[in-house]
Formats: sequence, C-alpha cells, structure tokens
Amino acid sequence: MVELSLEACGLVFSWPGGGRALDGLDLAVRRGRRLAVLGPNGAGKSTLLLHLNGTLRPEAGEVRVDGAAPGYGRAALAGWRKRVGLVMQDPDDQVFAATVAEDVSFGPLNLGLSEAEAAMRVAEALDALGIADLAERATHHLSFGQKKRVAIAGALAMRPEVLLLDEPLAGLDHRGGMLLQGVLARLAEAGTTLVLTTHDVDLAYAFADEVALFSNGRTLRQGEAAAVLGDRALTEAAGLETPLLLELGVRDRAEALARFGRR
Amino acid sequence: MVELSLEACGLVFSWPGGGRALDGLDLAVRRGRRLAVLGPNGAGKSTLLLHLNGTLRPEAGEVRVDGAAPGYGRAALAGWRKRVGLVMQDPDDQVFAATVAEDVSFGPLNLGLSEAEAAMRVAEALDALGIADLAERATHHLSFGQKKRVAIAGALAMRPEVLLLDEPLAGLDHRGGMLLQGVLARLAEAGTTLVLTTHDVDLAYAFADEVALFSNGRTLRQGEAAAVLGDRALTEAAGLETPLLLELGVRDRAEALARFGRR
Amino acid sequence: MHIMEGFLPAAHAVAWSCVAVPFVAAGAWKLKKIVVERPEARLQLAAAGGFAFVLSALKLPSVTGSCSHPTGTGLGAVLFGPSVMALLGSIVLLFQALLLAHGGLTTLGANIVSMAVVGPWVAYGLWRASTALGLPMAVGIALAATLGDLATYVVTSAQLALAFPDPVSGFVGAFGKFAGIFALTQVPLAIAEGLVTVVVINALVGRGFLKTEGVKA
Amino acid sequence: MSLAIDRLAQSSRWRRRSTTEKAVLALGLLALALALPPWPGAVLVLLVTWTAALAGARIGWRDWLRLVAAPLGFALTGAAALAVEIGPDGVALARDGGRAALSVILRAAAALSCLLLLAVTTPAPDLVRGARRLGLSPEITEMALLIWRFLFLLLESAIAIRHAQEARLGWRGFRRSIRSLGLLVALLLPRALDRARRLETGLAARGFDGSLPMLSPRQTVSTYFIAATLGLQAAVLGVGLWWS
Repeated sequence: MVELSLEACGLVFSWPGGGRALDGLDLAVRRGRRLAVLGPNGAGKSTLLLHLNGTLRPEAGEVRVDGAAPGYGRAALAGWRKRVGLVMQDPDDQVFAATVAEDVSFGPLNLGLSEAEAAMRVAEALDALGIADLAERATHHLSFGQKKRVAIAGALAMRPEVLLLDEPLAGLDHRGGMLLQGVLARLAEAGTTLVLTTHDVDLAYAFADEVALFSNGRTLRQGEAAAVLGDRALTEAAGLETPLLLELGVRDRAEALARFGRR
Repeated sequence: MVELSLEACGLVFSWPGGGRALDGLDLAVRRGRRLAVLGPNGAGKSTLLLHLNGTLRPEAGEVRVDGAAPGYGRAALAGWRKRVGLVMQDPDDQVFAATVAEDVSFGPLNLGLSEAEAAMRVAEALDALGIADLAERATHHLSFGQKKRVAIAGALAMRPEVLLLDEPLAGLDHRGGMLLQGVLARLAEAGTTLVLTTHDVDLAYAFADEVALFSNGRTLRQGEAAAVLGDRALTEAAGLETPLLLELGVRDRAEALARFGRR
Repeated sequence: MHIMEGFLPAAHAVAWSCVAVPFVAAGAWKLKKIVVERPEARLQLAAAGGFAFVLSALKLPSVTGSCSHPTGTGLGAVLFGPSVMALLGSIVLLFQALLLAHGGLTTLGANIVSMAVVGPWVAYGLWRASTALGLPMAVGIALAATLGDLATYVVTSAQLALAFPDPVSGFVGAFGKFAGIFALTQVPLAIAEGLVTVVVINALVGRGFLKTEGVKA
Repeated sequence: MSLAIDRLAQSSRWRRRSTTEKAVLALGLLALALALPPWPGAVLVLLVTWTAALAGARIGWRDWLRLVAAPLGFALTGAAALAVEIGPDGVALARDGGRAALSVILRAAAALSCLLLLAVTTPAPDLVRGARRLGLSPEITEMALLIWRFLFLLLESAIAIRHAQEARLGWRGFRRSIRSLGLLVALLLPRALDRARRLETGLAARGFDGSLPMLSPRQTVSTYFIAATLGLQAAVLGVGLWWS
C-alpha cells in the first residue's frame, strides 16, 4: 500500500451547467514512477488533475493520499498541496509576480519558511530548471518556454513528492520540448513522482513508465506504457493513434533510424 | 510573375525597444500552393504573417501582392486584406461576437455586402468547415477545436485568395488535427493558396508542397518540402529535427507500416 | 482627460492630493472589507484594474491627433461600483503616469479627483437613476458613460481654471477658456465613449455575461 | 507585450541602481521644478535631468525625445488658454504677451522630464515595493503589483484581438471602429475575469490563502550617489534662488 502515493477512486464530477466531466474515474499513482494520463481534448484530464490536488471536490468517490482521504479543511488542503504540486497548462495562470525570483518565492513563503530558507529554495528550483540567470527578469518579458519553466520552478520550490503537470510540452517547439523532457527526467531520477497529461501518444510512449488511457471521464485502462499504447483497439476507442515507433517495434527514434534508416 | 501571389522582399522589423524580429526576410508565395513556414518558437513566424496582410509595416523591404506593393493607405489595406486573409493562433482572440453566425458575418458585412449576401457567405464558410450545425451556438460555449474552425470560417467568409494560418494545429488532439487537415486540403483543392506557420516538422512534411525554413528572422531556405526537410544540416541549424518518415524514406505513416511494421 | 506632470502649481498639486486622500483611503478600506469576506475577490479586482488600464490605452477612433482616450469611467463604475473604483482608479492612474506619461505624479491627486472619484460617481448615479426611472438599459448606460466622461472634463477644466484664473475675468473666464478649448476634443470623445459602451453592454448581454442588472465584483 | 517606457526601464543602465537612489534624484528634482520659479529653476532642472537620462542612464536620444514630446498636445492646448484673456470686449491676447503660458510650459517640461527620468530607469514594481517599505499597506501594494501583471496580459490580448479585427476589415471608418472597439472590450472583460479565476486556481496550488508574500530583491544604497545627488540638488536650489 505504501507504494501508492496518490489514488483516485470512482471520481464523479460535473461542471455546473455542463456535462459530466469525470464519470467514475479510477487512477493509481505509484511512488517514484512517471505516469502519463493520455486522452483526447475534453476527456477530463485537467479536471482530474484539479481533483488530485484538492482544488475540485468530487460529487462521488474520493482521492487518497498515502492511502487516506486528506479531507477538504483548510489545514488538510495546505498539507495536501504541499505534497502534491500542480503545474497548469497556461503558465500565465500561475506566474503572477513582477519578477521571476519573487514569483518562485511565493510557494515557499506560504509554507511558512523563513526568508533565508525561501531564498535557498528559490535558487535550488531555478537551478533545477536551468533558469538561474532569469531570476531578476520581469515575468512579462519572458518567452513562452521560459515562462513555462518558471511555473514549474514555482511548484518545485515547495518540494512536492508528486508533481502534476497539465500538458507540459504543449506549445513548445522541438528544442524547448527536449529541454523540458530533460528537466523532468532529472526530477524523476531525483525521486519526484510525475503525473502528466497529454494527448500526444509519442510523448507518452517516450516519457512514461505507465500510461492511463482516458476517454469521456473514465480510465479505459492503466498499465505499462507499451502494453496500453500497443493495444490498437483501445487507443482507437480513445480517438488516438498508436505511436509510430511502437508500431515499428522500436523503443526510440535512434533505434528506428539504425534499423530502417536510409543513411 | 503572375504565379507569385504574395512576396516578401528583405523585410526588416524590430519590436519597439526590443530585438530584431525580421532581419532581411524573403519569401515567395506561389498561387494555388501550400506553403509551410517552419521554424522554432520566437523565430518571427507570427510577425511575418502580420506583415503579409499589412498589419505591421516593415522598417525596410516590402511586401508585394501580385507583383506590386499595395501601400498602407486605408483603401489599399482594405483591398489587400480582402485578398489575403489571416487566422491567428489563439481562436479566443478572433471569435468576438455572441453567436457563431454573427461572428462569421463580421468580415462580409465590413466588406459592405448586403445582409442577404453576407448570410450566404456565412453559410458557405460554415459549410466548408463542416460546422453548419453550430451557426446559432453561443461562441463562448464552443470547445477549443470548434472555436478554431469558427475563426477560420470568419476569414474564409471574405473569400480570400490567400489564407495565412498561424500554427493552425496547435493545441488540437489527433482527431481534431486530422479533421482540420482535411478541411485545409479541401480549401487548397478549391484553389485557395495556403500559408501556414508551424514548428512541427511532421506536419510540414505531411501537408505542404513547399517549405520555407526560418530561423532568427530570416529564411534559411525555401523549396520543395522533401528537399528542404531532408537537409539535415539545415534543419539542425534551425533547431529542428528531420521528420522521421522522411528519414525512413517513406511518404506517410501507412507506407511506413507497410514496409517496416510488425503486423 | 489627464492633467500632465508639472502643469499645476505646487500649492494646487498639494491641495488636490489632500482632497483625493480620503476617497482613496475609503476605497482602500472598502477593498480590505471585500478581501476579508472573499479573498478571491482580490484577483478579480486586480483584473478589473488591469482592464481599466487597457481601456485607457486603447485609442478611441473619433478624434485624430488628440491625446485623449476613453477613461472607462462609466463602465467601471457600473460594473464594480464607484467606491472601490477610487482606489483601483488611483493605481491605474499611477501606472498611466509611469508607463505612458499620461498624467503625472504631482498632478495625480487632481487627476484622481476628476477621473477616479467624480467621473465614476456621476456615471454610477446616472445609471442608478435611469434604472429607477425604468429607462431602457442602453439609454441609461450611454448616458452614464457619456456624462461621466463629461463630468471628468468639466472638473478638470475647473481645476485648471482655479490654478490659472483669467487676469481680467477671473475663475469664470478661465473656466470658459479651458472648457472651450478642450471641448473640441472631449465632447466628441464622450459621445464616442457612450456609443462604444452601448455596444459593449449589448455584446456582454448577448454573451450571457450580463443580466439586465449590472454585475458587481 | 510591453510598452516603450517599461522596455527602457528594464534594460536601462541604471536598472540595478537602488530604487532609493533613483527616487531621491528624480523626486527631489521634481520638487525643485515645482517649487523654484521657472526661470531659471525649470531650465536647470531640465539640464540636470536630460544629462542624467542621456549620459547617466544612457537612454537613446531618439527614445527620450519621443517620450518627452508625447504630452505636447496637452501642454500646447493648455498653454493656448493661458495666452489669451477674456475681457468685456471678448477674447484678446494676454497682456503679458504669453509670458505666463511660456513659464507654465517650461515648468511642465521640467517636471515631465523628472517623471520620465524615474520611469525609464525604474520599473514601476520597484517603486511599489519602495512604497511598501515606506509603510504603504500591503493590501494596496499587492493590488498594485497584481494590476501590473494583469495589465500586460490583457494588453497583449487586446492587441491580438485588434489585429484579428483589422484582418477582417474592422476599424475602418467611424461606425466600424465603434463596433470593433465595443466588441473588443466586451470580449476582454469576461476574459479578464476568467483569467482572475484561473490564476486563483493556479495560486491555490501553491498555498494561496488571500495574501501574496514574496521575497523582494535586496538593494544596497550607494551613499556616494545619494550625497552627490543631494549636493547637486542643493546647487540647483542655490542657483535658482540666487538668480531670481
């Protein structure tokens, strides 16, 4: 049981005036692993993440942290969010301060850390994202990719055990995406449990240990990445493709080129 | 000369107080073709599109429509924009009226068409995008993919000869992307010249006849898609990858599966 | 209409700042109250402030060559209520001075009185009165926005006239001069703002964002 | 998105000078510009501020001139009113031959230069933080900093919407412009409130409970700079008083 750090059991949720966003959803997040929540737009992925850190409260079902439902009182929520960080898709929804260092210090100070400790956390988080040189920069002059990394640093500075990332690579180009994948891989190696949502099967295949396939507010299946993504009937049901590399029977691009490439 | 419908010659542009966005840029848009402007984020792709319809005015160089610089007077701009339509990246910025039909009629009515003619144009544009059933819907209740198509319909209703699309597939999932690619292919067949910007080499390879590779405000090279994308040194210089399919020597996914697939 | 930096003599600058202080303080007190009741309202009000700034930075189409622009007074007062607008308006005026060189630091007090206090209250009063009289909403809104704008301009002209009374005809003559000269730009602008506000309110109603009553943050 | 003054402030050579130094310099001169008689007070202040901006903070002279010229419309219309008199016989040229108008323009130009010197060397958030250190309540300073963030986000949206409308031939002539602007504003307001709602969610994930604590950068104040500034201002004051 201890290896399950976060669990969703039978979550049901409807947006006011809208349809059902989550419809009896189950998900298990195992400690130290990388889980990709994969599904088409509108499947309820973002809504799920907002449940996993207690922002939204399900109509039925519950979310468990380390096997127990933390509850929605103010103190419980604070403890919950300290352990489970969230990075939203649009960095403008999280970056609020005038300069980068100020923005990243917000979380640590909310944890009640002293100024000196908070400053250390800020430096550490900026370092982990490779943006120490941006510390004094005005946030409204950052590029999209830089802003995205500031948003992640802001969550990371609270040293969460689990980091939830909503479409972390959306809008990034090849180089920016590779850079961020590198950062996330290092975080995972350092022991942070990662949950990311995406509609990109190739990203899920390249990055995740486990994939939870998602459609219409339910988990169609959760399991090892290759097994879930290799099931063509399943991915089609979710309106997605099977990753090309997986179809070709190779693990990554380099292997594909070595085996089938022209040059 | 007549086959060149739009041309950029040595465009130079700097954002006020900022760096140089376009730095002597050349581009040739041939009538009836599909051109992908490919480059990493921040290379100046959106800035270029805003020059191609006269929204921004270059510091040096000029934009030619059918071989002549149209000028920036009020009447000239109106004629220019009637012929060259623009669809920006974020549909939230361009769908501004209360209902879909009302929004799409904005352009036709501004052209001075009668209400009846405008209504015809609206119906025609919605039809082309496959969203005739959305006509009476409130725009703020649309999904992202629907809104994207409404934005394109809004430009299309002016019957432009050239349609400029900024990152048209960004944010769409597999199904939404395929749908939109289908729509664009039909527009191209009906004779609309298409220019799209993207940082996705696979999209450029799948969709475009011609590719203009873009880096730091300049065109590194413009030519047939396979030739430009196949030049590894070039794509790397622009911070991009060569499309996997091209590396494998196949035209599309189906061919890759047929030749190398496991099943 | 912003009085530019340094245009008012020192004594007038100080005096108008003193007049502005209680209104701003009342706005701050009101803000504190709102924020204690609903912490999340802080972000909404900040968004409203940013919105007001952007409105003022968007040039109105009517008068070419004029340095004026819509104050957003009418809309802001109707949507968010005039007392908290005094504080939001002051912050926005400060940023306009620092970012656009519209207005100034020494003239901040005078500009707060005309644009963040008198304008919003006039607009709000007219809006309430027209609703009470059962006038159509579009008429009420247009009146509130137009006259709110005009009230601002009248107050500014009076402030300038107080500072620079005419050597012959005194305050009255000076007021006539300033009001007359600025009327060339301000009257068409006020009418344009009224028209725009009607389009805005209709569009907001069309989008289901506004019921026939104004929303309050 | 950014505005010219903000761009200049972020990249000025004096960006890292402490806010205190820049505020003492600019605001001190501003007080002098207002307090001293325009001749020679305003002229001296103009001399010092232009030197400080162009030679000290190395603001490009083109940028600087453009900024100084911006409020010219107001200055000239306002001064026109001062150059005439209304008497029993109607409007006539002022008896002082426009001397009052000229001195007001001079004073305004000097004061404006002080404001601009501060604005192009010091990003506005630095000034807000300074005000907090001087005792302005955190509710107000936090509100100001949030408004700062929102205004850039919304300005960016407003410009994008306007470009989209122009592409579809809005903003052409008075009626289309009124309608375009109305639709723009009506789209922007819900988006502003929606942004606020989503930011609340984003901040809640980082422990937002109503207040917005932040670590502000520490700045060291150069006593040398302050002393030189005060000396200079004393000299301006002395010359200004002695001359008149």
